[in-house]
Amino acid sequence: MAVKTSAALDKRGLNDEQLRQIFRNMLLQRQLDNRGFQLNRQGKVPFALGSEGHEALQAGAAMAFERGKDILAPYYRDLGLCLGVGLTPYEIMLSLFARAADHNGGRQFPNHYSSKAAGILSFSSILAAHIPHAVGAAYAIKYRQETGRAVLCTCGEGTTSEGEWHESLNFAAVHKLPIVFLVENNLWAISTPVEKQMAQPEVWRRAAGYGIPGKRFEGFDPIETYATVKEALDRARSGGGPTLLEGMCYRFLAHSTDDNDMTYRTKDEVAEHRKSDPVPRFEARLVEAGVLSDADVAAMRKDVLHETNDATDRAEAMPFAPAEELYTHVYEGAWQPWQ
Amino acid sequence: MAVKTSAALDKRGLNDEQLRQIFRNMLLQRQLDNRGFQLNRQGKVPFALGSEGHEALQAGAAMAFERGKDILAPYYRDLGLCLGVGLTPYEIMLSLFARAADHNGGRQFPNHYSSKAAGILSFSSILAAHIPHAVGAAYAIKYRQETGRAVLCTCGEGTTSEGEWHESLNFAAVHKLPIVFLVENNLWAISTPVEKQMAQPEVWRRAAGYGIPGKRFEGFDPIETYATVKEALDRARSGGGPTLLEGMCYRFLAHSTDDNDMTYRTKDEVAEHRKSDPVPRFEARLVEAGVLSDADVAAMRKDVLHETNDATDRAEAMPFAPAEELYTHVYEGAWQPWQ
Amino acid sequence: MAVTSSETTASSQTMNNVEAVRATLYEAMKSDDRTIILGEDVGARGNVFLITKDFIDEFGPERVIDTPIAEASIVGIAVGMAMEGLRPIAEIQFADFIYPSFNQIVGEAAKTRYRSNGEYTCPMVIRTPYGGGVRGALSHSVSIEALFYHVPGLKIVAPAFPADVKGLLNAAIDDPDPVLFLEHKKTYRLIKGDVPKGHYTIPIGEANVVRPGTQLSVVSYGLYVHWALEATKSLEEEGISVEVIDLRSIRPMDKATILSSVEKTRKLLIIHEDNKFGGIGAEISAMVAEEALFHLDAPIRRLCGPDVPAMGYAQPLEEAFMSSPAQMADAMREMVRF
Amino acid sequence: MAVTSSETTASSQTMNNVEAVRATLYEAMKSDDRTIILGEDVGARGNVFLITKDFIDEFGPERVIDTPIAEASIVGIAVGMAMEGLRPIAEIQFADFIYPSFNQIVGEAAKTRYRSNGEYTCPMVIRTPYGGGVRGALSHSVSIEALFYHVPGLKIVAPAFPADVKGLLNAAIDDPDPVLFLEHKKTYRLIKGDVPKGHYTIPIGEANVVRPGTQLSVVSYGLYVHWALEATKSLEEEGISVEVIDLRSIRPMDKATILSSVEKTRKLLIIHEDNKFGGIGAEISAMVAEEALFHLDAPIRRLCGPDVPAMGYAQPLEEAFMSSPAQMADAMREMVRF
Ligand SMILES: Cc1ncc(C[n+]2csc(CCOP(=O)(O)OP(=O)(O)O)c2C)c(N)n1
Ligand SMILES: Cc1ncc(C[n+]2csc(CCOP(=O)(O)OP(=O)(O)O)c2C)c(N)n1
Ligand SMILES: [Mg+2]
Ligand SMILES: [Mg+2]
Repeated sequence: MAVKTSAALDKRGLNDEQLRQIFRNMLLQRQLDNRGFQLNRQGKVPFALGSEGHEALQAGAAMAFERGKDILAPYYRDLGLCLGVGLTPYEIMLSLFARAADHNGGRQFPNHYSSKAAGILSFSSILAAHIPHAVGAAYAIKYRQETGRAVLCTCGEGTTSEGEWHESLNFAAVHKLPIVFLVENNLWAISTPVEKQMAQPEVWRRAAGYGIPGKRFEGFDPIETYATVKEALDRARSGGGPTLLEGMCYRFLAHSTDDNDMTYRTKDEVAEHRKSDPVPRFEARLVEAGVLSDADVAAMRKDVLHETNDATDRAEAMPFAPAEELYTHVYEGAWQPWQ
Repeated sequence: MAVKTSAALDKRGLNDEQLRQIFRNMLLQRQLDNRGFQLNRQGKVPFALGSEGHEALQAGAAMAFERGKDILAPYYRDLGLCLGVGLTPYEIMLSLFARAADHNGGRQFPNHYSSKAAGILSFSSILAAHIPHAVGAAYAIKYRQETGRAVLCTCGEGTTSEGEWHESLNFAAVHKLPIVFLVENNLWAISTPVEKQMAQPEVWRRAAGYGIPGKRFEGFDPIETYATVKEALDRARSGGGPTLLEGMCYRFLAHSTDDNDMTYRTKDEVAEHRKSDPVPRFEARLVEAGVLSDADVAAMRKDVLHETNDATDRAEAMPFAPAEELYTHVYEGAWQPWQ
Repeated sequence: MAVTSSETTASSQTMNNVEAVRATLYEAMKSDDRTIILGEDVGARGNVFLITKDFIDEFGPERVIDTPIAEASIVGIAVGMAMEGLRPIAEIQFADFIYPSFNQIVGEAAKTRYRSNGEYTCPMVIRTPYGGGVRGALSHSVSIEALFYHVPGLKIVAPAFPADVKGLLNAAIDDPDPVLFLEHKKTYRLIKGDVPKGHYTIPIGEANVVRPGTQLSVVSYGLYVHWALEATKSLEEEGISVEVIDLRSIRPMDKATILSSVEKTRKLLIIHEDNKFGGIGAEISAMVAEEALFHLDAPIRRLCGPDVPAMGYAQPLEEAFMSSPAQMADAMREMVRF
Repeated sequence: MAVTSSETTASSQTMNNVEAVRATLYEAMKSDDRTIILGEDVGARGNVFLITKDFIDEFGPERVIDTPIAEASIVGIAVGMAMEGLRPIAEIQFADFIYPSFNQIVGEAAKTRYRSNGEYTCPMVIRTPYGGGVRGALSHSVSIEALFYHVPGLKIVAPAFPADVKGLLNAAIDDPDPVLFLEHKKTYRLIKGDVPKGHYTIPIGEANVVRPGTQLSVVSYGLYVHWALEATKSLEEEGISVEVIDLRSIRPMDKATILSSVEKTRKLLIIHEDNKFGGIGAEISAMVAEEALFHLDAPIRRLCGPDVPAMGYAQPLEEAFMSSPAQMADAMREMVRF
C-alpha cells in the first residue's frame, strides 16, 4: 500500500475547500474515535468501536456523495462516511451515549448510525443484511426514474463471504441498478485474516463474475478514493449500473473495546501499517501543496477537539429514554401486543 | 452449441466399452423419463420430472466418477448421473412410485435420489442447500487424508444465485477441498431465462473471483464432458483443490409435469435446440466410428425398454410404507416425540 | 383482465381462493404504482399457480419482477424498497423455501421500525402458499406459521375463505408494517365463496365465528376450518352444537373472540395441521389457561399434526399426517361428552 | 492445557459456565479426533469469550476452523461433515446471527435422518451464546429458543449450572442427532459451581428440581433459574415455599417432572426472558392445561419478556425488558396468595 507523496498534488477535480473538508473529516474521525475509547476506559460507555485507518477512505468517499440526493447504506465502521454526508459529532455522541435523542433512541449499539434526513439507511448488527436493502433502495430510485441519484453501500471485506452479499450484487447487476458497492478491505475480520476468508485476496475480481466493473484502489489516499468513488457513483447516477469497489486500508485499533487484537496479530504488523497512517500523510501532502499551512492545521486540530468536547458534554447531559419507550414503535398505531 | 461430428472420434481416453456404457445410460435416461411422464398421464403417479437434454452431460460426468470412492451430491435433475454411479432403474422407479423400498421410504418427492451404498448424499427440495453439505463431505475426505477421493456436486444454473452457493464455493476454495462444482446450465430456471438470473451469462467466469479454475464445456457432447469432469476430479483427488465447471445443455421438456413451458418459451426455441439432441447425435458418432453397429443400437434400445418395463412393473407391485412409518426416524433411539 | 368467476351478482362474485388472491393483487397493482410484485416465476409464467398470469404484460417487468432464485434477497430487496417508499409484495414460491429468508424477515423486516425508533418503516407483504394435502411431500407441504408467530414486529394472517382472502390481503397491502400472508394451497381451487366487489379490508387481528354453537369451541385456521365445519355438520344430527372460530389472523391474535366463546361453551378444542409441540395451539391454550381457567369444564385439547418433521410423499404417509374431518368429529364428540 | 478453577477436590472442581464449556470441548477434542470445531474467530482469538483459546495451537487449524463470515455455510458444512462421519461442533458467534443459518438447521439438519428414511444422519452440535443483561442491545441479546423449539428432528438444551453445562454438552456431542446448545452469556462468568471430574453425561430431556417446595411450581431455564432461586430465598422468610424446576432441555421437554410438581403444588408460574407470545411458556402451559387441568388451584401464569422486538442498548431499555428477582418474587407471592 504505497501512497504517492508528490509535491505536485493531483487534485482530481477537488478544490482546496473540499480538500480541507476531507482533511477536517479525517481529524474529526480520529478525535471522535479516541474519545469513544477514552470514555469506555473511564467507564462512561460500555462499548466503543473505532475506524482508525479508514479515515482517508471514508472522508474521500463521502466527498463523492451528493447530499440530499444519494443514499448511504453504511456499516458500523463508517463514522467518517456518516460525518461526511452530514451527521454531526453531537449525533455521533448521542449514539455512543445511547441517549433518547439519538436517531435510534438509544436502542441500537453505538456506531449503528442512521438518519432519514441525511439519507442514511437504518441497519442492524447482522452483517451483510443491509446489502439487499441498499439494492432495494437503488431499485426504487431506478423505478421512479430519478436519475442523478445513487446508493453507496459499504461493508468490510469479511462481510463479502455472506450469501446475501452475493445475492445482492447479482440482482443489482441484472437490473443495472444505480449503486456502488464499496468494500473497505482492512485485512481483518475481527481475528480472521483475509487469507482465511478467501482463496484469492482481491474482492474486486469478483465483479467480472457478475458482469459489472470492479476496481481496487488505495484507501489510504483520500483523493484517489474520491476520484474512484465519484466515477462509480457518476456511472450509477447516469444509468451505467453498479460497480464493485475495493478500498485497501487497515484497522489500526482492536476490533472494538471488547477485543484484544494482540491475541491474533503482532505489534509489529500494526506498526508497519502505521507507517502509512493516512492522517499525517495527507496533512503533509496538503501542507506541501500549500492547501493548508501548519498554522491552519493546528487551528483545525484545536477546532476539532473543541467540537468533540462540546459534542461529548452536550450528549452526555441528555437523558436516556424512559423505560416506557421499550414499548413504542413495535407497530404503527394502536395495537399494543404486550397488553 | 455446435457439436463436433467427425468420423475420427477423439475418445479422450475412453475405451469402446465405456463409450457404449455412456450411450446406454443416455438411452436409459430417456426411456425412464418418458416412462415417468407416461405414468403421470395415466394417473399412476402424481408427479414426474425429466432430464431430457441433460443425458450426455450426465452420462459423461458419471463415467468420470469412481464408484466406491467418490461422493455424488446431486440435484433433482440428475437421473443420468445417479444411474451412472450405480442406481438401478428399479431404484429409480421405486422413487417415482414412492414405495416403501425406496431409499427414502417414499417420503421425499421423486427424483430426490440418495443412496449411502452408491455414495449419493441425501438432499432436500430446497435449492442450493445441498452444496454446503458437499463441501463438508469434501472437508471430511481431506481431513482424513483420503487421497484419491473427491466429491462431485451439481446444480442448475438458476441455483447459482443462492447465497449458499457462494458461501460454499468460497469455503471450498479457501481450504482447497477435493470437490468439483458442476453447473448444468440448461438456460432456464423454470420460466426464468438466464438473462434474468445473471447479468453476464457465463457462470464459470465466477471461478476467478474465488481463486479456483473454471471452465465451460459442451454438455451435449458426452466425451468432452467426460474429459473435462475427469480432469477436474483428478485434480481434486490429488490435492489440487476445487474446480467450477459449467456444462451447457438444454431442458427439452417442461420443468416438470406440473409445468407448461409454452407459457414462457416458444415451440421454435425448443425445436431449435432439439436439432442438437445429444442422443441421436452420439448414436450417429458411435455408429460412424464403428463403436456400435445399427443392430447393436437396436438391441440396446430393446434391452433398455425391457429393463424399464421390468423395473416399472416390479416397483409398481411393491407396497407403500404403512402409516406407522410416519413416526420412524425422527430421532435415533427411544424418544418418541409425538407421544 | 377478467377474473374468472362462476357466478356474479351486482355486489359480489363467486370465486375460489386463488382467484381472490389474483383479483386482489390485480387491484393493488392497478390502484397504486408503488406496488411491486417480486418473486420466482411471477412474470411470464405468472406464478406456479398462475396467480399473476399476464400481469407482466399489463404492468411491465419493472413491476412484476422475475427474480433470480435467492430468497434472502427477494425479501431483503423488498425491505429496501419499502424503506425507500415502494410497497413491495414479495412472493416465496412455496412456504418451504422461506427458510433462507428467515434472517431478512425476523432480523430485519420485523425490527426496522423498532430499531430506528420509528424513523424507518417496512410496509411490505410476503405472500406464500403453505400446507399439505396436495402430495407435496417434505418440501412442498410445510406449515410455517409457528416459526414466525413468536416474532414481535411481524403480523401473520392465514385466511380460509375467498372473501377473507381479499379483505385481509388488502389490509396487508395497506398495512404500514410487514405482514406474512399465508395461503393454504389445498384451498386454492377447492374453496369457493362470495367475494364483495370493490375495495374493502378486514382488520388484521380479528377472528371470525364461522359457526355458532353452545357445547364446544373449536379454534382453527386455513384448510382445517373447512374440515372442522364439515365435521360439525355430521355432529348436528347427533344433537351436538359446536362453535367454530376461524382465527384468520395469527399475530395479532384475537383473544377476545376466543375467550368469550370459551366462556360460553366452557370447552376448547384447537385444531391445526402444523405440528403440535410449540405450534399456534400452544399459545391459544396458554392464553385461555391464563385468562379463563375457571370457565373450563374440560381440559383443553389440541388436535394437531404429529411431531414428525413432515408429511411424506407416499399417500399413506400424507394421510397419516393430516387430521381427517372424521377424526375431528371424533375429538369434538369426545369433548362434548366429557 | 489447564482449566482455570478456583477450587478443586478429588472428584470435582469449581468452575463457571464458560470454563465448563471450555473444559468439555477440550475433552471432546482430546478424546475423539472426529470432533471438529468451526466458527468465526474460534482459532487464534479463541472465540470472543475465549472458550477455545489455544485450541488451535494444540489441535491444529484443520480441527479448529476459523470460518469466513457465513453462517448458512458454517452450519451447512457441518451437516456435510456429519453426514460423512465427522462430529462437528459449529459455533454461531452470537445467537442473533443464527438467522442466516435457519434453512440449514430447520430445513436440513433436522430433517436429514427423516427424509433419508434413516440412511443418513446428522450428529452435530450447534453452540451459541444467547440472552440479555449484558448491554448487548438489539443484536447481541436475543433469545432464540422459541424460533426452533417447534422443529421435530432437532434437540435443544439450555443449561444453567456448570455441572449441567458439562453433562449436557457431553450428551449433545455424543448424540446421534443435531442438538442446538444454548449458553446464556450473562451466566458465563457469573455462575460458578462444582463440576464432577471425568466424562459424564446428563440425559437430554430431563428437567431438574433445583429447589423443592410445596405451594407453587416455578419452571424456568437459563439465567432466570438463578434469579428465580434468588427470589424464592427472599420469600422463605415470609413462609412461602416454592418449588423451582430448571428445565435444562427445551426439546424434548420433561413433561413428567413438570406434571408431578404441579400435581403437588397445584399452581404453576413459568418464567422466561424470551418474549411471551409463542414462547416456551406457551407449550408448558398448554401441556399442563391439557394434562393436569383439574389439579390447578389458580390460573397458570407466565412472567416473560414483553412482546417487543428486543431489549434496547440504553440501560433503562434493557432493565425494563428483563424481569428482576424482585418482580419474580412478587409474582410468586401473588400466586401463592391467590
Ligand atoms: C451475521 C453476522 N455474523 C457475525 C457477526 C460478528 N461480527 C461482527 S463484526 C465482524 C467482523 C467483520 O469483518 P469485516 O466485514 O471485515 O469488517 P471490519 O470490522 O473489518 O471493518 C464479525 C464477525 C455479525 N455481526 N453478524
Ligand atoms: C430454495 C428454493 N427456491 C425455489 C425453489 C423452486 N424451484 C424448484 S426448481 C427451480 C428452478 C431451478 O432452476 P435450475 O437451478 O436452473 O435447475 P433446472 O431445473 O433448470 O435443472 C425452482 C425455482 C426451490 N425448490 N428451492
Ligand atoms: Mg475487515
Ligand atoms: Mg436451469
